[in-house]
Amino acid sequence: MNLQNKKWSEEEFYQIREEVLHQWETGQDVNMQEAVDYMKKLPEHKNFSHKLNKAKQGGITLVQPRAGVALVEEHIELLRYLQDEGEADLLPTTIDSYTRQNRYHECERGIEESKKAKHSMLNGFPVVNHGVQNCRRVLEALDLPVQARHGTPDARLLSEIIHAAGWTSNEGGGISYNIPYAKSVSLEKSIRDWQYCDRLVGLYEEMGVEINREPFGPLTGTLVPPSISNTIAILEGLLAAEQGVKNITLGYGQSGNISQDVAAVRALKEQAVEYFKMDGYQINLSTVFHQWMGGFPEDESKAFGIISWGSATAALAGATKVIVKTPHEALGIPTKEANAQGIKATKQTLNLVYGQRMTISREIDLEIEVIKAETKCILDKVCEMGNGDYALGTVRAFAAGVLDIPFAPSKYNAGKVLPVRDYQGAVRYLEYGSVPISRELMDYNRQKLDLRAKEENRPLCFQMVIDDIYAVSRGALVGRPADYAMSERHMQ
Amino acid sequence: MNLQNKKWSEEEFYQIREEVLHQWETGQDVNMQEAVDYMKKLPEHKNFSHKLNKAKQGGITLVQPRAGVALVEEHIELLRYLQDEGEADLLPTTIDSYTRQNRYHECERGIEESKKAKHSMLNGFPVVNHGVQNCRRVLEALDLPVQARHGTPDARLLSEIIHAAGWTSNEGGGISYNIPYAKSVSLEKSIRDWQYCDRLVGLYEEMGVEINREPFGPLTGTLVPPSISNTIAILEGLLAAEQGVKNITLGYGQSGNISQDVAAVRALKEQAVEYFKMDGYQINLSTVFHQWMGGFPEDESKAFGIISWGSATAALAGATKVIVKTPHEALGIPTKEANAQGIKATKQTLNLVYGQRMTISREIDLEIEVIKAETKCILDKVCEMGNGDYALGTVRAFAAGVLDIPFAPSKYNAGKVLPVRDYQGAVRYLEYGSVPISRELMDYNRQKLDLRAKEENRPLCFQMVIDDIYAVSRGALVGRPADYAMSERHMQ
Amino acid sequence: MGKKTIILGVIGADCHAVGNKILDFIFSSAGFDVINIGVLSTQEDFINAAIETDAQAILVSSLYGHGEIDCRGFREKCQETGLDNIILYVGGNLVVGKHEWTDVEKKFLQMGFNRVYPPGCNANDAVKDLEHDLLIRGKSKWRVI
Amino acid sequence: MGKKTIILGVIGADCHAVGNKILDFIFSSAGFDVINIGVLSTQEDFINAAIETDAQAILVSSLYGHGEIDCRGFREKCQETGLDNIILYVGGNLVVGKHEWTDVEKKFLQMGFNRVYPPGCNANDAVKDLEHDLLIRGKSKWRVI
Ligand code: B12
Ligand code: B12
Repeated sequence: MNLQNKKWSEEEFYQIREEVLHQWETGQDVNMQEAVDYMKKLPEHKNFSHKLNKAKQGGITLVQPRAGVALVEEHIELLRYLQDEGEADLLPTTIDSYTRQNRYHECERGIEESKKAKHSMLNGFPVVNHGVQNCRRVLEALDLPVQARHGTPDARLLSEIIHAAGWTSNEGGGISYNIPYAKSVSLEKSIRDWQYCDRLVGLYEEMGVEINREPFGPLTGTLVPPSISNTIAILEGLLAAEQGVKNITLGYGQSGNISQDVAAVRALKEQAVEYFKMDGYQINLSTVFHQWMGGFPEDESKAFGIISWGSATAALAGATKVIVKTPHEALGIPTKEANAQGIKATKQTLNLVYGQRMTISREIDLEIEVIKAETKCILDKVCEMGNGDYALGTVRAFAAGVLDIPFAPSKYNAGKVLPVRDYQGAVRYLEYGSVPISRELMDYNRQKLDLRAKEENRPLCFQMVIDDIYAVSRGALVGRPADYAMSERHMQ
Repeated sequence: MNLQNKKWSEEEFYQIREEVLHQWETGQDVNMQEAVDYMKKLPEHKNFSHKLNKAKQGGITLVQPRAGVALVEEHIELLRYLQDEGEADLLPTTIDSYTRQNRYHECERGIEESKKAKHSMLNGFPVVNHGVQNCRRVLEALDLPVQARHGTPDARLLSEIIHAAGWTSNEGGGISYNIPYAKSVSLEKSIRDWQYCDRLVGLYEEMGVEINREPFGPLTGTLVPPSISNTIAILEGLLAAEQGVKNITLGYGQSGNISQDVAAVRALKEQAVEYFKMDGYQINLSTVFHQWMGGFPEDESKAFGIISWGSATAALAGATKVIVKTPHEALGIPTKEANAQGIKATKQTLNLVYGQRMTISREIDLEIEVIKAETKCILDKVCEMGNGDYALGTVRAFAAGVLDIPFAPSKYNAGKVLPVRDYQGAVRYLEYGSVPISRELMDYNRQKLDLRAKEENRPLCFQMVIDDIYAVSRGALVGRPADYAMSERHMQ
Repeated sequence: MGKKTIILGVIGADCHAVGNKILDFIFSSAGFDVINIGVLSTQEDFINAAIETDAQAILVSSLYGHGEIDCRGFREKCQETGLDNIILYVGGNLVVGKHEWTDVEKKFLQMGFNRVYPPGCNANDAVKDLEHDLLIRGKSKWRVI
Repeated sequence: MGKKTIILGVIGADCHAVGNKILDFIFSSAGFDVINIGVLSTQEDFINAAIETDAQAILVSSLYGHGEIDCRGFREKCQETGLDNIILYVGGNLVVGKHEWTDVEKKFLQMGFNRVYPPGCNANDAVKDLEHDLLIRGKSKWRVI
């Protein structure tokens, strides 16, 4: 295996770069020195890291939507609307699914069809096909920093283009943009390809331009136990840091149980700092909280309830930014109006909660401890399997099922872990597969789950998992059986 | 003063009753024995107390909207919609403002004009003009318990009619439906008139029919310090209990600071139980949490944010029910659709939070202590001023400004108290007027406020109060100055 | 221009007191002599106060939805009592429900109010408007729009 | 009726795996022989699997919005490869954005799918539909609607 968690030499990088920039014709327009000059002239308020830093200092939580359509003018109109009417703090460009699979010919077809149909036939902005100059047009039409958000296992050309265009943040990572997004891309390849993206950012940093990188925290968005997502976030943070990335935002997707969510964000932040320190990286760290990433109800008012609960949790957890859902989530890509509605409900909630923090109770303290301990169990094993190399360790750990992401489509994922909610809605492990959680922590998990089984008067079972998957879209957090009678547990 | 906190004799009651039932022609249709028979035949699920008890046992929070229009058929249609499409748990009938002032001739005019205009020209259902049979038609068209919600200083005839119609809950109280709702009704009169309403409920209880009573917790809905509203809730609870009321729901209006809100609901519940016990009353107590009662923003998405944050707080505080606002709040009485939207966002949030409780941290514990201690300061003084009689004490305390409700229109209210938010949005005392808070507690208050002054770099002042009054409608909890720079306080 | 006395109050069976207190504060701070008759005031209450204090303007609030019913005939009653020159403003949540603002405004302008304000208005703008209207009125006779 | 083999998969560049896993579980539990080709499958992947296993139905999912582009010509390609009798179902968030369901349904029916399901559908209903359609098909030759 020719993979290593080691900073690429410039030689190695530039050699591969030749090839990358030839993957599609627009690669020719990328010129790094020119890009650095361009970015140095950009106003501070269009720099992603700068804006995140200010928010961190002020203790506020920034709001970022998801959005992207096929054509440049329409995309600009969309983002302007989210900026002006929606009051977004940070802007995205969501990339379409063909680009994510490097199928640029299909993008071309999608662009043509969109022109004919007069509405977007693509689920995002085909950034590679549009190329550097068009991306700059997007950035220049706006007053906020722009980030690419996608799900691309091989995002090398994409990354080249967006950074050359002055977009100062890129979401993704070799694990988080492969296992939940692909079926048959090997981890060796995706990790290497993301080392390229990270090294690229590292080079920009060396040349004096700050670029933010954000591993995709929520993974499959569906009942992922916090210790699994935190482990992968930390791993991707370490891999990025090694390539010279300096500004990192680690992410987490809402579970819906407030104690667990607040604990998970704190655990993530604190533990990441520890690991960065241990390995000698100096990282400017921020956090991102994703509003509920699983299935939504079709009713828009109910969707607002979920959006707002996520916003409140983000603020109480003290996340640096929150990624927003919309009232159209269950049905389709939102209109710009629906997207702005999601942002506004979020902002109002954040502003109400601003300055309040979840007061740390013993319960939350315990939850933080548990998440950190579980995460450490997994990370230790990954490190051991890689003989101290996190890149190698990650590949081997996935092969062995030590790393395992629930419901992921990749064939490189064991798919043995089964998550389920406990009686208060916290996500726990029902089946561990080969994830190396200690006996003691398993007991804790089990004890929480047994309470649910008892309350619902049914054994722990796969049906519970299915019920939980549907629960939020049907109006509740926990998928209780239809005949569930309210117990007297909560009596006060 | 011929007022006393003492259970009325039946003689006294029936003597006054003669007069009451003659205030408007529909009074003639009230027959208590027939009403008892009618109510005993009603199914359990239409009894308010019954439904509240079940919720209490199950630890769930029930949802109740506000709603009322001028005409019977339209009112039935409205409530059915809120029941079926909105999924409300409890139904209201909001009474129009002329009825609240006993101006039944003007109601008649409003009814006529509504018929002509083909939409409601009244802001509620004129229950007295419609009379017992029409009110029964309303109840019979529905599957849920119905409560009258109003703001009527003299609600004697209104109460006779609704209970005779089988409506098993009545909101209000001699203080809470006078001081925030009237200008020149003396407290002696309104307390006496509400003793009548309570005695009426007491008589029904004696005859075997359970009727719920709910003092109006939020008062002016505008920055009321929790110790003021809790004091009045407990006083009205005690006055009701003395007249034989058995089922009481005490209320509280959201401040927006979650620690304060959770603490206030807990303090209210615990302290009320203490006082009931002290005075030997056996009360079936529940609690109601009002979503933000002050000014709303016009933007509907933002309104959803506020509604959901209130719902989450209600659930975390463990309130038995929550009163719902709508996305139309800032502009006008909601359409039935907007009303249902408010309920649905609320229900979704409650269901997400169901089973989770705010874990009690030291901070919340302290807040509970503070609210209870402040409340005790005031209650002690009221008791002392009445020589042990809470009714007398209340009248005298208001006269002396010992009881004082911020922003209330009544000339029997001193209006010297000024509330303001602290840096985390908790509502504190800026000016005490004559409210007898102890030195120690004043210091605590002051310390919290000083932090805000420091943070905003301006002295504590009336402008802050004005800013706070507008704040929520302008998108934030605390009314910070326009040039407020995010401090580094929250840095973590 | 004479002295700037204005009558402030909330009309009908309406008890909404918060906006009224704020308007009082803002107009007083702007130098007006504010006679605040408070909530639950009738047309007669407003008019009597205006006559007694020789006020130049009456500022009516209605928040609770019955504004249309409560305000009908106000201008006529002013004229009957000799206040035919007085400036009449009205503001708040003037009708029941959420309606197009322009329709609401038109309705109240037709009823003889000189200016109509929505609930989200900035009270300082109303101060400026009033100063402006009083100035004009000093020059030519005020004309009901 | 013969054996009840069905092909399950998610078409195009679509990686949404959760619904696919659930459909697999539900149809398997209902006694079907489920060949699940998973996410990111091409029309050819579906067709090859159907030929190989002599399947009676193909259940296509598309969640990510490109369903319309990805499904075009699917029925024709089935016919070209001799699968002219096969039952074709499709379901999910089939187009980009929120659209009237009846329009979306019509569009896919016209493309030759026998049944079309919205995202909020109950998968057990689809099981019943398939059992029903297979029964009918046993009797008369299946006709593309
Ligand atoms: C979880 C999720 C993700 C996860 C998926 C993880 C994984 N690998 O599975 C992640 C975060 C990775 C993701 C990524 C993306 N997603 Co996504 N995602 C969702 C979400 C929130 C839930 C999907 C889900 O799991 N639901 C639960 C399962 C049980 O339900 P289901 O998938 O709908 O399947 C059921 C039914 O549809 C039906 N069904 C489906 N197929 C069929 C077929 C037949 C024959 C029958 C009978 C029934 C049937 O039965 C299933 C079982 O009950 C939905 C929105 C929602 N529903 O709330 C968006 C959603 C599907 N995603 C969407 C999009 C656009 C994307 C992205 C392109 C990113 C983006 N632009 O935001 C990428 C796609 C990348 C790619 N290459 O595909 C859009 C699609 C928009 C559209 N059609 O207009 C949605 C609707 C969100 C939105 N409103 O924008 N997503
Ligand atoms: C607080 C409140 C209450 C409190 C009032 C306490 C008190 N005594 O003051 C309580 C809870 C008691 C209450 C009761 C009722 N309320 Co109320 N209340 C509100 C609420 C939430 C805020 C009002 C407020 O204080 N705003 C803050 C102040 C600063 O703003 P403001 O009042 O709008 O005043 C400003 C402007 O309007 C403007 N303005 C006002 N008048 C004028 C005049 C002029 C000349 C100018 C230039 C400007 C101007 O300037 C003011 C200062 O900035 C509003 C909804 C909202 N706005 O969000 C409903 C609202 C006003 N209430 C309403 C109703 C219907 C009632 C009730 C009838 C109960 C019910 N059916 O729900 C009762 C009324 C009883 C009665 N007899 O009047 C409705 C009116 C509906 C309509 N018009 O269609 C509203 C709009 C809520 C709703 N959407 O249903 N309410």
